[in-house]
This record gives sequence, structure tokens and C-alpha cells, in this order.
Amino acid sequence: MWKFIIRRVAIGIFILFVVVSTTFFFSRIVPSEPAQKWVGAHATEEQIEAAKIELGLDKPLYSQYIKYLGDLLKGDFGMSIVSHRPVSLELKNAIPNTLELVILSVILAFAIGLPIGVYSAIHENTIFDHLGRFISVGVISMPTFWVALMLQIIFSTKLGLLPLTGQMDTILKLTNPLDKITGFAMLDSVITGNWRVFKDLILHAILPILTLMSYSLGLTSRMTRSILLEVLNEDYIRASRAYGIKERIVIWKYAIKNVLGTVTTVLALSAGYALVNTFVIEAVFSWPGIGSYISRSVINLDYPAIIGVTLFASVSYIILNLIADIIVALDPRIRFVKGGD
Amino acid sequence: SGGEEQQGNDNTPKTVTYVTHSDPMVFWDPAETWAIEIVALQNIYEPLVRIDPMNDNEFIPVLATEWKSSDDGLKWEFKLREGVKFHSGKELTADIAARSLKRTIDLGKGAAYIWDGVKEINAKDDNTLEFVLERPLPMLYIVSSAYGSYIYDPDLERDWYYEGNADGTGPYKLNDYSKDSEVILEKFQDYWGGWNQDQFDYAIVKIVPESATRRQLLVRGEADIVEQMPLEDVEALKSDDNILISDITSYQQLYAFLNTQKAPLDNKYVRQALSYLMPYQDIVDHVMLGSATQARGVIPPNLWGHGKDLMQYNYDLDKAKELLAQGGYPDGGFKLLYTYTAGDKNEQKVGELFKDALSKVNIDMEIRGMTVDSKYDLAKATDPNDRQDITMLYWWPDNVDPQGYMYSQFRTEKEVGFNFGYYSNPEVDRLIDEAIAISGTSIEEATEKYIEAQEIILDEAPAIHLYCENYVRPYRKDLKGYADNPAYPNAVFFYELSR
Amino acid sequence: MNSKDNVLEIKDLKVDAHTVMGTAELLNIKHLEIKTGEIFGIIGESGAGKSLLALTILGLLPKNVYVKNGQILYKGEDLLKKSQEELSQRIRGKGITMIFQDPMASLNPVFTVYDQVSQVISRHNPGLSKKQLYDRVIEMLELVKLSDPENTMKKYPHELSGGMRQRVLISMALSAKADLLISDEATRALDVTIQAGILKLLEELAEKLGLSTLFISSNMALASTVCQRLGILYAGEVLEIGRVEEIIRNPRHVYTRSFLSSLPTVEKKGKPLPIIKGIYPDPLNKAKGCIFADRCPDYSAECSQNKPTYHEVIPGHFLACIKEEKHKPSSDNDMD
Amino acid sequence: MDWGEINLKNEVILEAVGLKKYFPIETGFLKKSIEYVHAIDTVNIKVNKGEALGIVGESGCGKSTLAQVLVNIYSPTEGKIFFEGVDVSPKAARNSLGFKKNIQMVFQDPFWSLNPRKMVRDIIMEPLKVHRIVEYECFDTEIERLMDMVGIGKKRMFSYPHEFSGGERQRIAIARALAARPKLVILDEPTSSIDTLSQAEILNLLIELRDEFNLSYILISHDLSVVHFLSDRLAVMYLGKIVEIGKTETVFNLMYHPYTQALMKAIPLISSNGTVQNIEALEGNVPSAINPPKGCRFHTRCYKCQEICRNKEPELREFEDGHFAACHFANQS
Amino acid sequence: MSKNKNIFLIKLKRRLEALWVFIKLLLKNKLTGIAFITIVLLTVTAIFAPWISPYPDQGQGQVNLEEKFQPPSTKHIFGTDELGRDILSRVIFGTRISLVISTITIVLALVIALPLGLLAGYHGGMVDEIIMRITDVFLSFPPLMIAIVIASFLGPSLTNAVIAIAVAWWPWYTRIIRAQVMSIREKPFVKASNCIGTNKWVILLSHILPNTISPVIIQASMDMGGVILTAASLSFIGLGAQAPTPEWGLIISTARTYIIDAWWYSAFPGLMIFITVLSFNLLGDGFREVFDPRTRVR
Ligand SMILES: Nc1ncnc2c1ncn2[C@@H]1O[C@H](COP(=O)(O)OP(=O)(O)OP(=O)(O)O)[C@@H](O)[C@H]1O
Ligand SMILES: Nc1ncnc2c1ncn2[C@@H]1O[C@H](COP(=O)(O)OP(=O)(O)OP(=O)(O)O)[C@@H](O)[C@H]1O
Ligand SMILES: [Mg+2]
Ligand SMILES: [Mg+2]
Repeated sequence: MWKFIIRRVAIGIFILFVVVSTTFFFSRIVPSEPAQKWVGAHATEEQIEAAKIELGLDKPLYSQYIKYLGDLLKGDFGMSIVSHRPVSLELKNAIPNTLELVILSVILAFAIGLPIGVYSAIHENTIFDHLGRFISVGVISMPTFWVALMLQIIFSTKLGLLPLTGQMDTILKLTNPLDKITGFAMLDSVITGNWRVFKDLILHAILPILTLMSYSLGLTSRMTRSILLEVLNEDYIRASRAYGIKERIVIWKYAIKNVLGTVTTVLALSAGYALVNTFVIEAVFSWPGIGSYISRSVINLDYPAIIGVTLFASVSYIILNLIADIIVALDPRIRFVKGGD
Repeated sequence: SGGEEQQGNDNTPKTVTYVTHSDPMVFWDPAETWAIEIVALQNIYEPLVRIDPMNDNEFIPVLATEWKSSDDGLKWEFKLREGVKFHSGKELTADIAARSLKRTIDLGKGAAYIWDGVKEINAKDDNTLEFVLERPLPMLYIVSSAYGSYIYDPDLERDWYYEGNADGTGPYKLNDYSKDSEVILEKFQDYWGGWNQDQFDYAIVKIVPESATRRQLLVRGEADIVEQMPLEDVEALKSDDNILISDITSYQQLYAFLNTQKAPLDNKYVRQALSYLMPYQDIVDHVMLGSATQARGVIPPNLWGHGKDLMQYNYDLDKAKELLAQGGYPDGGFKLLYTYTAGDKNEQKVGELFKDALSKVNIDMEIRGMTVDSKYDLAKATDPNDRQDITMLYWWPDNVDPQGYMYSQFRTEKEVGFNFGYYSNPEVDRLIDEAIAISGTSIEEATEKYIEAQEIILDEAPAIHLYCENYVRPYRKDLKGYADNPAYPNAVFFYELSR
Repeated sequence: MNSKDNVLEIKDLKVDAHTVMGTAELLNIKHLEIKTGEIFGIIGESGAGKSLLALTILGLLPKNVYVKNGQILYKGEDLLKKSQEELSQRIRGKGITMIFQDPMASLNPVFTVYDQVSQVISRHNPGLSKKQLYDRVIEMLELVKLSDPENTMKKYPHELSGGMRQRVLISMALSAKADLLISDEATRALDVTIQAGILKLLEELAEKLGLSTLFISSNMALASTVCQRLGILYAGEVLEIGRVEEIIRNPRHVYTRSFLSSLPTVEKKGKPLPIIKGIYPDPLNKAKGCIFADRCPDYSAECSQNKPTYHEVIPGHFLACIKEEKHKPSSDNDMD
Repeated sequence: MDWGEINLKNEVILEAVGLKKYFPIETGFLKKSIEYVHAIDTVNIKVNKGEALGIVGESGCGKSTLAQVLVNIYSPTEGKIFFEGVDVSPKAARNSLGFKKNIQMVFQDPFWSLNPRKMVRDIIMEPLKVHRIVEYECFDTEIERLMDMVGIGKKRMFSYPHEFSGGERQRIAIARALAARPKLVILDEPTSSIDTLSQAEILNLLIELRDEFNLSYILISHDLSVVHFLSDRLAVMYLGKIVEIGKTETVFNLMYHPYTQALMKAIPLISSNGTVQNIEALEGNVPSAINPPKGCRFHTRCYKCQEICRNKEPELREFEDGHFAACHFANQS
Repeated sequence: MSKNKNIFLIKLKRRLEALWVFIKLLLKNKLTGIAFITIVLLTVTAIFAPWISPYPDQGQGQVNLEEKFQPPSTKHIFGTDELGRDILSRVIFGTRISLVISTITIVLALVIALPLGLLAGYHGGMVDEIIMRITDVFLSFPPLMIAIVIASFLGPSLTNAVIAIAVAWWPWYTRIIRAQVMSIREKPFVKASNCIGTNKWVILLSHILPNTISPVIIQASMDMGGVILTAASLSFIGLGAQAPTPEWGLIISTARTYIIDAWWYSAFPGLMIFITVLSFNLLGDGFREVFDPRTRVR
């Protein structure tokens, strides 16, 4: 088991290394002068030269690369060309906000998508199944940004039920200041017992979560359905029914455990998708996370920022996949790969 | 927790919310700032003097209470206000003021160039600041500049600022900043101007990129002032009883620069033809919904240097065809590249309308939205033939002076800066130089020179002068004291507001 | 015949399936009975519908397969009239149970042997204490002669050999104390040397526990060693039923006869085998008349007109063939 | 080397000496621990001209692997192969078209043994094209002849495999194998996936073809009656080794090796007079081919097992004329 | 020679018959049938856009300022936009763009993936190892993320978006093709060709390749939708198509500014994306069902 984890981690590190190197060389190839950007358009030649030295751009490429790797190891992603602030600092503030959305939406997608998939599979070819399938194919066929806009229109503009944008009410923030403990606002509000803020945070998060959730939900329920259908067709399910085992146990114990491995992988996948979808929708919801951050950095060609977010997303994605792999590997079928006769 | 809730309600502070479209806090160092940080920083830092263009360019004392210049115009003295404190508690002295301006100049970042021509800055005594000049300069316009003119504490480090700190003498101090979300300003109790109870305890600058959202926040009363509203929305908001619209002529003018160094726009007739093909009226009516006036020359109407009698191009298809024929392209048949700043809806729409108009004379145009940087990169490509044919640029002054419009955009440049027409005419260069030289002494004479230069520029058409836009900003009716000041684009002076 | 003697009786059973290509007629069984305590064999080629028959009895048909008409009487009760709930409560496991053909696929790969066996036991004996359950599991595993049950039951199916898995399955099938056991080619996936052991075990258990058994197989020789009576299934229809000796020595249906004669036995070495032309019927468009008509050497026009009636030729020997109705069957062996 | 020339002096068409095939497999999660499946382990066989050699054994004992090594689908880990007395062990020799033409194979799985996306004509044409058996213009005549030979109407030349029954597909596979006009055909369970009635047809066809073209066969099956029916000599395999080999009748009657005895006893056969032999079980499980037992591989399940069996691997010994068995106690009952 | 022509015709006929049977099977499922017809209609729309759309010039960018922001009416079924252009016509021309870019992207991805997948699957060993490790890197990220990063480096344009998406997509195909090749490689008919002595390149191209296409077709039809979504997302955040290109994502991106007063402006293009992507997904499901041997009875 440990060997397996070490091997997977090694592959993950290798992938990261490739990503880091490619982005580095990419950012140097693209015809654009970072030093110029750093000092601004009015700058003189001498200022640009000075900036080059300040940014280490005067050194040969390989030593820049080595320094870059070294900095990364220290958690230093460089300075944002636009804001002149350390990217790591900006990320540190933005990441918890995004993760909060991603984690909650994936959990919800799982909690809702799994039962839909199971129900759909059990009642194959009934009206419910058709409906369930249609919904799950439907939600993955909608552009997320469009879902975001439509949800806003319906729940906020027309019905006025939920706040339109933002993470929490500013005035509430002034009257009930929230202590930063973990950086995750919701968690902090729970820890400090700040329930008014908690409620407000939840209300603000509903629409972005619904938006992010839609894709993962579709993916989960679709996957659950198709795998469960396969599993339900297996002899061992038919056998346990033939022995008179209760249907509830057949489905929720015998069948589901065989489905979970794959669904876990899907979950990791969809967490990755949710993370990337924040790149598109956070701006729509003015959510102060890495999505808003990268979408602005992309407009400004702020390479250190783009690379910072990319690396963060890569690390999370690799870790997610690793976890999924480990969970799947706990499956006895894989564990005893050696025993085959 | 019921009691707590009650208490929360009783203590609800008075807040005003200004909603902007993007995070203003880019440059934190007051020496460096020269963009939209102004939104927050004009409330935190103060200059010596402010200008009020809506009131015949009246100069309003801020940190300076009096000023005078020597007869030859080479020496200026400013008396500083007494009893001014920084948010840190430090007292403002002439020495601090002098050192802060010198720091700005030495750093050379942002708008530091406005001080070009200033030889020395001295603290004559505790509250007298003296400027020694190389040549006569319109000093009041310079010290009231929107950028580069703040008086701040020169002993603070750049790094300290970039950790997200600010310390000025202004009425509001920084309370909290969350990136891409909001900047919260809190009233500075010891402000020299004092406070009355109608003024706001907190001023919130909220960042909302979506215009539709900004509009809704305003309608619901969650925002008091919003900026960058599509004019269609403004139109719709006019019917809302709770909302007023501030609509003032600004100094912001839009230009389409024509690449004069690359065929076919190296041909004067073709450039003139293009100038006749721009649907000015449609743009003013349908893109700007009337909140703009067609440009007349390079310099906008409210600024000195503007020529009331300069010629204007108007949409005229026949004339354009004639000119094209004259220029050797009777059937059009060429392709142009139009670059603009991605995300700027107005520039984009102008492009779409222009493209449509050009198609009538068989000219094809590619519209390419680019990030500001890549747009500049392309515009500054070494070979003029690699550059775009047409690029869009807004200009507005750092201080109320037409110099930038003419000098930066139309004077010959060795290295491309902002002269995106790559225009070079020794006659024009001479006129501009002369105008700048005398602008410190005689504005009338300088104006004449500028007008003469503009006549040549209009004839040679290195740029299409589109429109001078109005700053349109809807705000809640119950907000008192709101007046937009075009000299400080997008800034809102929260201190003047009350409810 | 008294139906009380029968643990299972099937009447006029028709099973169809919806497929992408159209409706498939999969089973059409006029009459079939399993007597109490006997081992009854169903012989048929791959695709004849043997597994489907087993699943129909247990009410476990795949979603697209459905019973068109008929009765399946288990001790006089019609199983087809029962709800899934009732089947699960009263019939499956307790009354009728089944061993599937592939022991690998029939054990849940992610649960240990103990988990799976104990689940069945506690389902049918609610209220057992942990200890009692444990003992029962060991008892059941010992019943099927698994060596070292204490260790075996902690393992996952992968860690067991084919023979051991099949034993575990049998122990699960027997855990509920059913009186009818369906063995669907229980040894097909096993090596021949292991197969014999399992067969012996089945025989022994049937005797010891008084089980009636439906023994499904495609191997006539194998079935003959354990069964008392055999039914010949061809394309979903039972063509002949009779005592084992009768079927083997004196087959009356042309298909049974051809089947036996085309087996390459030791004696036939080197001689050409008798050949029956034609292909196995397609369940999507079955013949209207006799199902074997198009391959039958004795074919005459009337064969493809009507379905042959199902009748008793000699006591206890049933047949579906028009020809045999007419010429009384000779009692000699007319095989080559 | 001229493969067209027949070496008349040698009656042996194919001979394998000391053939071994180990499959490396990755066990555990780390690639490092590579172990080997000893699929066939030192096998010697001979096939004479015009003879059919049967191979029986339990599932996984290496029958198919042996066949595939002989036709060069797998290269042997060790050992030599002689075809008509010529050493074809070097890679180049085995890969030459001349060698390939002479030895063809028919596979078990009737569904995947024909490319589902090709029409019958193209399937049978493949060897004709590769080996230039006839002129291009005569391809169709030749295909029709082959189809006729295996009893498939030539009208169905443009049909896809899925339009045929399992038995018919096997015949097409046989037609394809024979199109190259080989001298030796290896049949790997050619009938085990088709129904009994079709099996009879295929068996008849195989006999007919052998007589007509003087073919040699290697026939692999776990169905003893099929092997008995078709083969002249019979080899019994256990865990990658041949434990007994000899004339079919002799093997059936004498059964020197205890495994042969167990195998024979475990398979129920109906004789023509309708008697069914009773079957007997062999205790124990088949050991893993990754770590085969030391000494005699059968000792874990053998009723005759003694100390020597656990330590010393028995050699194949000749008991009758051309009848070999590998057991220390072969002729002691 | 005429005989050869004859054979060719017979084969062609058989192929068409097989295709016809396939389509009939596909359409058996109502949902798939509807999806299939929708896609056929969309394709026709795309091809004949200039003739179908009520205001073809406006579809391509001509402005009509007198009729800004008209709500849906008989004259403008989907209403008009901020420059008075007929949204229906814009959306119809958008069909063209979406279908073309998704097709090009997938073809491009396949052009990269096919040789690599075949090579990796057939050759195995070191080649396989290298190719698979490269795909691992790509597969470690959601395609949209790769596309965003690449597009932001290349600069915004439709062409760059296509390149970016193709780069993000090919590894998925490589993997599918490789897996399929590895399984087909072990099939007896390939071994038989081996015995016959057929050249290994011929085996690869004429035996293995044709048998790898069904999973590729399933995946490709689903991906058509995925690519359209990705391209729209790129355009939405400003990294894709440029105005006045009637790309759906770009239209919505512009339209969101006016979402309060002109709901139709963003609703219809969104609906169009939804319908198109949904159809491709359903078609993919249908393909899977028909290709899956388990759902067919022999
Ligand atoms: N779900 C289904 N839908 C349609 N037809 C089916 C289905 N399941 C089985 N069939 C068909 O029913 C027929 C009988 O299948 P069954 O599995 O009962 O055969 P069998 O006699 O058990 O064969 P085997 O010996 O291969 O197990 C076959 O033709 C098969 O294709
Ligand atoms: N390509 C391969 N890689 C690894 N192991 C293999 C490979 N092919 C066969 N084996 C192993 O080699 C051993 C012999 O396999 P082989 O297929 O030759 O057996 P067989 O006698 O033909 O069995 P069956 O009767 O089931 O067809 C088995 O343990 C099998 O798992
Ligand atoms: Mg079966
Ligand atoms: Mg085999």
C-alpha cells in the first residue's frame, strides 16, 4: 500500500514538475516584456533596465529557471506584475473562499446525485428514470456561466430571495466582525459561533454553489446510474437476491459498495471541474476567490498570477486524483491483484 | 443572541457604498498610483490644492491654504494648513510635504513626470513649501493633478504599502481591504475638516464586475453610487424615482489612431476617407445614447486649447468614395486590423459600426479585442508593417492641461509611446513645443498655437477624433452633496456626502 | 398424477424479451414438473434458455424480459402472481434457491466470505446472537466440506480458488434451508477434476437434506451421472422429458437422437459423424410450427404448420413431435 | 532458405525441443517485483507428417501458449523449433513468409476469430494476397473454391461475420487457414464454443480435409471425446509440462501418469450403448503457474506421492514404443 | 477491370446497408432519434445559414440601429441586440461557428491522437511508456483549465481557442485508442493475421484501426458538446471568438450586460447551446447503446 502511494505521489510530483517547467518556458517565450509591464508605460529605458535586474530577467534563462524552482519550493510564486503584491499572499486570501464553494458543491452534488443515480438505475426505463437521465444529461449540457446568469435572474432579480453577489453583507461585516481563524469564512463563523454571519454567508453561497454543483451533479448521477446498472446485472447481485436477501441491503450494501470506487474517481474529477468552473463563474458572482483572480489576471496577462493559480489548481487536482486512487486501491479486488489463479 | 442582534441594529453605522467595476487597489504606494486607485486614495491622501473644472477651474485649498508665485513665474510658495494630522497621528509639516514630493519625483513611477521642470522643493519653514522651477509652469494645475500630487508620509517603505496599508491626511482611513471584493474606509476622527453627524462613518467601495448586478444593487438601495453603467441601463434607471443621474462633460476623449506608416493608411486621402466613413452621429446616439459629444479636434471642449471653430468630419459616403478614388483605391478592396481593449464595450461597438460602414466601400476590417498590454505590444512592434492599422485610445489629462493630448499623441516620437498614428510633422512638433513653453505664462497664446497644430492634424488625419464622453453616474436620490469632478476621474469624495 | 408430489410445476410458460432488434421469444414451455426429492436435469445447448428458466422461476428476470403467460406452481402456489416483495420474503432462499454457473462472478468481490454467508443466515434466522451467527457460518462452511472454515471466511473471494468459491456459494444457497435447489451449470467454470467433487457434494446434500434439485447443464453425460429424469430444452422449448436411461438409450425426439449421435464417442472414432444441417433458431423470428422443423431429417410440410402437441408417449415420458405421435415409437435403439 | 522444397527424408514435420515460455507479470504495485508465469516449461514434442496430435489438460495448463509459441505469435523464452528438420528458432527464420505459410492456426473464439469489419471475401483473401497463392485474377475463383470446400455457399462472399452462426464462422476460419495451403494446422479448441450439432460437422470437415490435403494437425481441447475422435497421438499437459504422451488409444487405456488417470476418471462420457461412466473427483486445487511446486508438479494432488516426488522432478520416460510418461511411480498401481 | 468495379459496387452496397441498419437501430430509441434529427437540422442550418436566416447580413454583423433591443416578435422571433441585429440570424450563423470549431477541434485532436494511440497500443514498451506519461500530464487537468491557460498565452482568438482546446483534448483520445488497440491486438483475428504473415503495418491499419473507431465515435459525439461548451466558456471570459463573430458564448458574454432589460438576448443563445450540447450527449448515449453488444441480441 505504501509503495503504491509513494509511486503515485512520485508520478504526481513528476506531473507538477512538467507543468511548472512548461508554464515557466511558456511565460518566457510569449512575446511580451515583463519588465516593461512592471514599470508601466511611461517608464524610461533606465527604469526598464532596473526592473529587469529587480526581476532577475538579466540572468541567463537556466539560472532564472533554477531560481524560479527554488522560489516555488519556498512557496514564493513571485510578484504579480499588475498589483506588485506577492502572488502567494493574494492566493492565500482567495483560496479558502474558492475551496469553500468547491467543497460544498461537490459534497452536495454527491449527496443528491448519488441517490438520483441509484433511484434511476433501480427504476430503469420508468418515467422517473427518463426524467432523472434527462436532468443529469441536461445539467451537463448547460454552459455554467449561463446557469449562473439564469439563476441570478430567477432567484435574485425576479424573486428577490437571495443576494445577487458577493460573499457576505458588508454592513454585517462591520457590525459583526468575523475573526479569521482558518480563513474559511463559514468554518470561522461556526467556530466563533457568529451565527448571523454564518446565515448570511450561506445565503450568499447558495447561488454559486448551485451553479457549480450542476455539472458535478449530472456527472455523478449519470455515472452512478450506468455503473449501478452494470453492477445490478452482475451474477453476484442476482445471487444475493436468489438467497432472499432484502432488496434494501442488496442495493445499499451489496451493490453500492461496488459502485463507490468509480464514483469516487468521478467525484475527484468533478471537484476538478468545479474548481475550474469557478474561473468562469466567480466573476459573475463577484466572489472573492481564485476564479475572479485568474479571470482578471488573464485579461491583464499577469503571468505570475496565472501560473500561481494554475499551479494551485494542478496541485489540488493531483491530490484529488491521488486520494481517489488510494480509495479505489482499498478495494479488495485491486489489493489482491497478486492472488489471481 | 437576540440581544446581540438588537444591539447590532442600534449600532448600525452610517455607510455609503460606491460600486465600481474592478478592484481599484493596484498601486498602493501614493507615489506610484496613477490609475483607478484614485477611487479610494483621493479620500485617504490629499494634495495641496484641488481644481473644480465645473466651476470655471476654481482652485480649492486643501492642504495648502494660500499660494503665490514670483513675478517671473520661477518660484512658487504654498502655505500649509495648520493642525493637519496623518492617520498615524503624525503631524504634517512642510518638511514632510517636501520630502514626500521629492520621493515621488525620485521614484519616477506613475505620474511623476508631471513635476518635470521643477528644480527644487524646499521647506522654507514649518508650513511654507517652496518650488523652484526651470521655466514657468502652471503650478496650480500641477499640484492639483489627480495623480502624483499626494502629500504623504515619506518615511514609510514601499513594502509597507504593498502589504495593503495606507496612511494619509484624508478624511477616511483604510479599514479593510479584500481583493476583488471591497475596500472599506472608516472616518478619521481627527480630520482637520471636522465632522458633522450626517456624514458617513464608513465608505465602502464595492467591486462588482457585472454591470447588471451593479444596477440591481443600486435599485435595491444596496449601493448609493455606481460607475461604468452601460448607457442602456442608465436610460432605464431614469424612470426610477429613487435614482438621480449625474451626467457631466468630461475630459475623456476617444481616438482611433490610423497607422500612417503602413499602406494603405500612409495615404492621406485614404485616412480622410476613413474619417468620413466613421458614423459619428450613430455612435453618439446609439453607442453613447447621447451622453457624449462628437469630438472637435484633439482637445476636448471644456479644456483650454480647444478650438470652437475647428472643422469636424461627418459621415459622408460620397465624399469618402471620392477620396478613396483620389487615393488610388476606387474599389476599396483592402483589409484593416482594428485593435481595442478587450472588455471595453464602447470601443467594441464602435468597431462593429465602423466595420459595417467600411463594408459599404468594400473595405474589410478585423476587430481584435486585446489585453491592454498585448495591444501596446502590437502597437510598438519594431516594424510598422507588423503593427495594427487602427487602434483605439482614450485620453484624459493627469492635470487640467492640454499638453498631454498634443504632446503624447501627435508629436514625433523616437520610441513609440502613445503616438499610435506614428505621426510625425516638424511643423506640428514646433507648434506643440512653443505652446508648452509659453503655457506657464500665457494660456491664450498657447491656445492659438495648439489650434494651429490641430488644424494641420485634422487635415492630415492621423487619427479619427470620435467623441468626448460624459461621465454618467446614477446615484440614490437620498444621497446629498454628490457632485462629480471630472478632474479626478471616477473618484468620489465621500467627505462631501451625507444622508 | 398428484400435484402434491411436485415441488414445482410449470404450465404453458411463455417468456419474451424486448430487444433493440424487436421482440424475442425466449421460452415456450408447455409443461414441466419437478417431483419432490428428485434431481431433475434440463439439458440444452448454449442459448437454449436454461438460465432464463431458472431466473423466471425465481422472478429475477432482467428488466427487458417478461413473462407473457403461464403458471409456475411452487407447492401449488403460483409464483408468477406474487410480488417481488413476497418472493423475496417467502420464496427466495427459504423455498427455492440457486447456484449460479460462474462462482467468481456470483460472489460479491468487495465483501468477505463471512460477511456474505452471515448475511444470508441472519436474513432467514433473525435474532441470532453474534456468537450463534458465527457458529452457524462455520457449520455451513463445514457442511460443504470447506477445509479450514475459520480462515477461509475471513478472506475475500479473490483469495479463494474456483472450487472453494463454488463451495461457499453452495453453503450460502443452503443456509436458508430451501427445499428446491436450482443448480445452473454449477460446475461449468471449474476444471474437470474439481467438477467431479462439486457434483458429488450436490448429490450427497440433496440426499441428506431431502432437497429437490433442478440441475441445469449443457453436458448430457454429466447430467446423466446425477439426474433421475432429464428434460431436453431446444431454443426455449422442451422437446422431450423422460427418465435418464430412457432418454439416453431410447431417445424419441429427432433432436435428442441427433444430439446423442453427433457426440464423438470412443466407438465412433474415425467414422464420419451423422450431420444435422441448419442453424440454431433465432429467438427474434421463431418458426410457427415445430421449432426443430427446419433441421429435421424427417421433415414434412405439416411440421411447419402447427406446434406439435405435448404428450405422454409412455408413462412418464413426454414428447413434442408430430411424427412420433403417428408412428408409435419402436422400443429398440435406432442409433447407429 | 527455400521453404518450398520438401525435405522428404524427414517424416517429422515439426519438432520442439526444450521449449519454454515465461510471461513476465507485474505483481504488487511497484513495477520492480516482476514475476513470471511459467506458462510452458520445457516441453518437447514432435508432430509427424499427416498425423494429428491431440493435447489435453486443465484450463491454464499452457495449451494455448504452446500452440501460439509454435506459430510464432509468441517467441519462446528458450528452446528450439524445427520445421521439416530446419531450425526455425532464429527470429528471421520464424518471421519469414515461407515458414508462416506452412503452419496455420484456428482459434477457439468464433466471434473474434474473424475481423468483424471485414467481409468474408476479404477475410479469405488475406492469405492469398500475402502469399501470392494464385494470380490476382484468380482470387475470386480460389475464394469460391475454399468456401465451397468448407461448405459455405459462395453467395455469402459479401457477408459480414456477424451474419453467420458460430459453426459457420469456424468454417470460414478454417477456410482462411487452408487458403495459405499450409502443411500443419493448429486447432485451439475449434469446437468448444459451438453447439454439439455444429461440432459434428466441423469434426467431419477436419477429417475430410486432412485426408484430402495430407495435413498434419495439432488439436487442443479439454473435451476428451473430441481429442480421442480426431487425434492419432495424445499429449497430456499439467502446469506447463507434458506429463504423458503416446498413441491416443494407449494413453486412454494405460494411463501411466496418475494425473492422466484422474483426468480420465473425472470426465463423464456416454458410450454408444448408452452407458455413462461414473466420475471421480481429484482432490486439491491447481497450483499457481507463477510458483509451480518443486519436484513433481502434480505431487500436491497425487495419491501416489512420496518423498522423492516432492524433491525430484520426474523425466519423461518411455514405457511402450513411443509412449512416454513423467512419473516416478508410473507403472506401480 | 469491370469485374473489380462490380465488386466495389457490391461492397459499397453492403456497407451502405450496414450503415442503414445502424441508423435504424440508433433511431429506435426515441430520445436518440430526436437528438439525431436535431443534429441533422442543426447541420443543415449551419450549411444553409445565409438562406435560412431571416436577416443574413445582420447574422454576419450588419447593424440596424433603428431596431435596437426589440423583444421577440413575429418580425424578430428571438428579438434584436444592442445594435439592432436580429438574434435569430446571429444564432443561426453561430450554429455554423460552433459546429465548425467543434469538428475542427476534434479532427485536430484525433489527428494527433490516432498515430500516438495506435503506436502506444500496438508497440507497447518504451514508446508506450513515454506516450502514456505525456498523456498523464494532460489528463491530470480538466480540459477547460488547459484551454484557459493555453489561450491566455496565445492571446484571444477563435483560432487560438481551437488550438487550445485541441491540445487539451487529444490525450483523451490517445488513451481510448490505446486501450482499444491493446484489446483488439489480443483478439484471435489479429493473431490469425500474424500467423498468415501479414505485414504488421497492414495489420495495424486494416485490422486494428477500423475496430478502434466505435469507442472513438461514442467519445467524439459526446465531445462535440464538450468542445462547444469549452469554446463558449473561453469566449465568455474573453479568450475566444471576437466581435462581431456570432459565437454563442460571445453573444451571451455581451448580452449579460443587458440581462435585466433584454432577457431574450442571453436566453436564446444559451438555449441554443443547451439544445446542441444535449443532442450530442444524447446521441453519444445512443451510440453507446447500439455499439454495446450486451444490448443487442444475436
Ligand atoms: N436480457 C435479455 N434480453 C434479450 N434476450 C436475452 C436476454 N437474456 C438472454 N437472452 C437470450 O435468451 C436466450 C437464452 O439465454 P440463456 O442465458 O437462458 O441461455 P443458456 O441456455 O443459459 O445458455 P448458456 O449455456 O450460454 O448459459 C439466448 O438466446 C439469449 O440471447
Ligand atoms: N499474454 C499472457 N501474459 C501473461 N500470462 C499469460 C499470457 N497468456 C497466458 N498466460 C498465462 O499462462 C498460463 C497458460 O495459459 P494458456 O492460455 O496457455 O492456458 P490453456 O491451457 O490454453 O487454458 P484454457 O484451457 O483455459 O484455454 C495461464 O496461467 C495464463 O494465465
Ligand atoms: Mg446459462
Ligand atoms: Mg486456451
